[in-house]
Amino acid sequence: MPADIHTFTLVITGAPYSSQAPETALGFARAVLRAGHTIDRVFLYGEGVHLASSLASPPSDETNWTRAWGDFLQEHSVPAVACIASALRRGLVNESEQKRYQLPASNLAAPFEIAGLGEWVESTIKSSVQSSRVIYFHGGA
Amino acid sequence: MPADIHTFTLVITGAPYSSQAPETALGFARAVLRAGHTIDRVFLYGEGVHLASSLASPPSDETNWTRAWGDFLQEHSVPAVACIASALRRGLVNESEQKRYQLPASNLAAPFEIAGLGEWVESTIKSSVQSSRVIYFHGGA
Amino acid sequence: MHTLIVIDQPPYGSWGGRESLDMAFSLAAFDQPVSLLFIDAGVLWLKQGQEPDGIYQKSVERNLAAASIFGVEALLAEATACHRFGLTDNNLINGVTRIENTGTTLQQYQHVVFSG
Amino acid sequence: MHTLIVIDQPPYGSWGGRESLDMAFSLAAFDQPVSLLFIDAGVLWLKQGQEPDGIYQKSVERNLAAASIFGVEALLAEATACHRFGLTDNNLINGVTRIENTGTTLQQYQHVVFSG
Amino acid sequence: MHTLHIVSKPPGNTRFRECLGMMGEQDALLLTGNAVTALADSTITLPAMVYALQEDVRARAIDPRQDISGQVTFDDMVSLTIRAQRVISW
Amino acid sequence: MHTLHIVSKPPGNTRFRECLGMMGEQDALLLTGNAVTALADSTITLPAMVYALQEDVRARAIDPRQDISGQVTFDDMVSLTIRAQRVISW
Repeated sequence: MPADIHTFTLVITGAPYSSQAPETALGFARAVLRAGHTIDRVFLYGEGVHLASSLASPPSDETNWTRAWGDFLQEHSVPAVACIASALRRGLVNESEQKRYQLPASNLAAPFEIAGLGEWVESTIKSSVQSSRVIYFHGGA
Repeated sequence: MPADIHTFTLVITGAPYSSQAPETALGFARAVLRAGHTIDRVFLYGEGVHLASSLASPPSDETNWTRAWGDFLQEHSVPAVACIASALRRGLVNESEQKRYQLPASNLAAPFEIAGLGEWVESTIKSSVQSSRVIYFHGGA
Repeated sequence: MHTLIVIDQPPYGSWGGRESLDMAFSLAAFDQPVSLLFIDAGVLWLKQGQEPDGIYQKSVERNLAAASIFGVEALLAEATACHRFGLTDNNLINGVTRIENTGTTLQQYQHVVFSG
Repeated sequence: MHTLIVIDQPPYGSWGGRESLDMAFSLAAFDQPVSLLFIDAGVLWLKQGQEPDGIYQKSVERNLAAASIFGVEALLAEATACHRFGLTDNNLINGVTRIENTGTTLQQYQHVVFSG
Repeated sequence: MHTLHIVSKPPGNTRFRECLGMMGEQDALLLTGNAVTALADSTITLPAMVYALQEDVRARAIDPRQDISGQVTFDDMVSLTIRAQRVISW
Repeated sequence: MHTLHIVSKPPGNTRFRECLGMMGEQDALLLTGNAVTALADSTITLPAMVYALQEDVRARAIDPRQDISGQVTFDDMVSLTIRAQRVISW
């Protein structure tokens, strides 16, 4: 990898329809790839996990941020992970958590996945290299 | 109804696991009934709609606020309504909205229902009577 | 009974202001008297020339400019906040009344509401 | 690379502080150097005698008192904020280092993180 | 008491400062949640009539100031909302 | 530039004030979301190196001050995060 190619991890902690964090992060993510850099992972934490909800149905004249992010992630094969502890508290579960906790449904949108903070720790460790960056997108309230 | 009996509407705008609003509101609601007053309706607005999620699964040593509120509402036959516009944006839907928007699941916990702001307007109109109160419980961030 | 709905956050960064407008328009739709009060950075909702296409949101400027048509009785703005954010007769949307003493204004409404 | 996690909100009113602790403990579990910095009203996390049973939450005081056992290198607290909220040697939990200049402290860490 | 002002946000929040700035002389303040930290904040001047939810004060190990009106239970809070001519939540 | 500080909260938020108070002299500030309203806020003194996301400035019809470093695109933002020795989001 040439020295001027950088690897980014994006951490989103603000929810859509409550904060601009998912929008700002997506604009940034597109610019990262446009410049030829790579995104190794998007990590949703705290309120940010709501971005991965398959049930969000904003009015037709508002952006569906789950879909906009999902399309971007799939098109560019970027993995995105919601923190399991944040997700379970806030009612965001995949099929395996649905079974484990005997819940009536699951609502995790593809291609988002659920995993532990270890994924974030891994990105943090990697970012000690000069060509690596972890950038946080917080809510704006 | 004797003059000293009051009717309360509670509006919750803060989400569980992000704010204390559902906890403060429940403590207040219990005290309202203890004093012999009545609660005509609980209205969830904005972030507050997350309280009605059937999928919230906090760690076993944390309170499940959806369940605590659900038990209270059922025991005392108090109706609780999540604002439809807030709920749809934030991925909180019942079976009829699931069908209408062709969503993969529904996640509204019983006995919560989904309805429009008209329910809140109705409570507001009623509160012009001296024996009626609308009390708001906001997040604390 | 007149309701005063208060907005104290800038537009677009959170949804609280939009949900305040929804409350105001709902009251108006049921013929209930309602006014909006903008304080602190909330006065920026009232500035002309907002162009939120680039952040993929709808402008609220048109909704506010049409507030009186929808039945909202008054758009009130804290005068000191307007001064602080450079809002003048030249760049405020139409129909805004600037008020000097928000505390006195607050006293005049039986029902004062923040959306969150 | 040493991570500094900053907490600036009081305990119990929101979950941000707990989620900051989770981050710190996760880094420590993977043997990554991490410290916690409490500023502004966040210093109240460090006060002895917290009893959150009545609001149906778990005390964070014990977690913080055990932070060094979990591998968190330091609990740092802004001295002026401690003074402002009446935190002294007598009511701070054990193992807290008060710092005078948070700006200088911030300069020393490559990775500075808020949980939200 | 004319108006009961209920505040749940900490004293550094703009909402808290707006509330203090707009309160009338006959009004009372009720601190809930993170707002109870105002009792321990030496930079905040509170009005004459101040109440704070007891469980929130205990949770945060706040030493109440001697000069405030007192800690209240949820039962007291219900009474306050009834005694007040109007209630504003900030 | 040593550190790039990214702020998304409005200037009345304690986080914004904490950031201003802890910035070093070699640091730059990038305003995003509601933080861009600081450009229009006559009570805020901004540091020498200030950038603001163009789309957020336009959304809110903010007239940028003459003395600031300028409006930036997301492409510029990526460059700034790479040029900086470290990035802190507030």
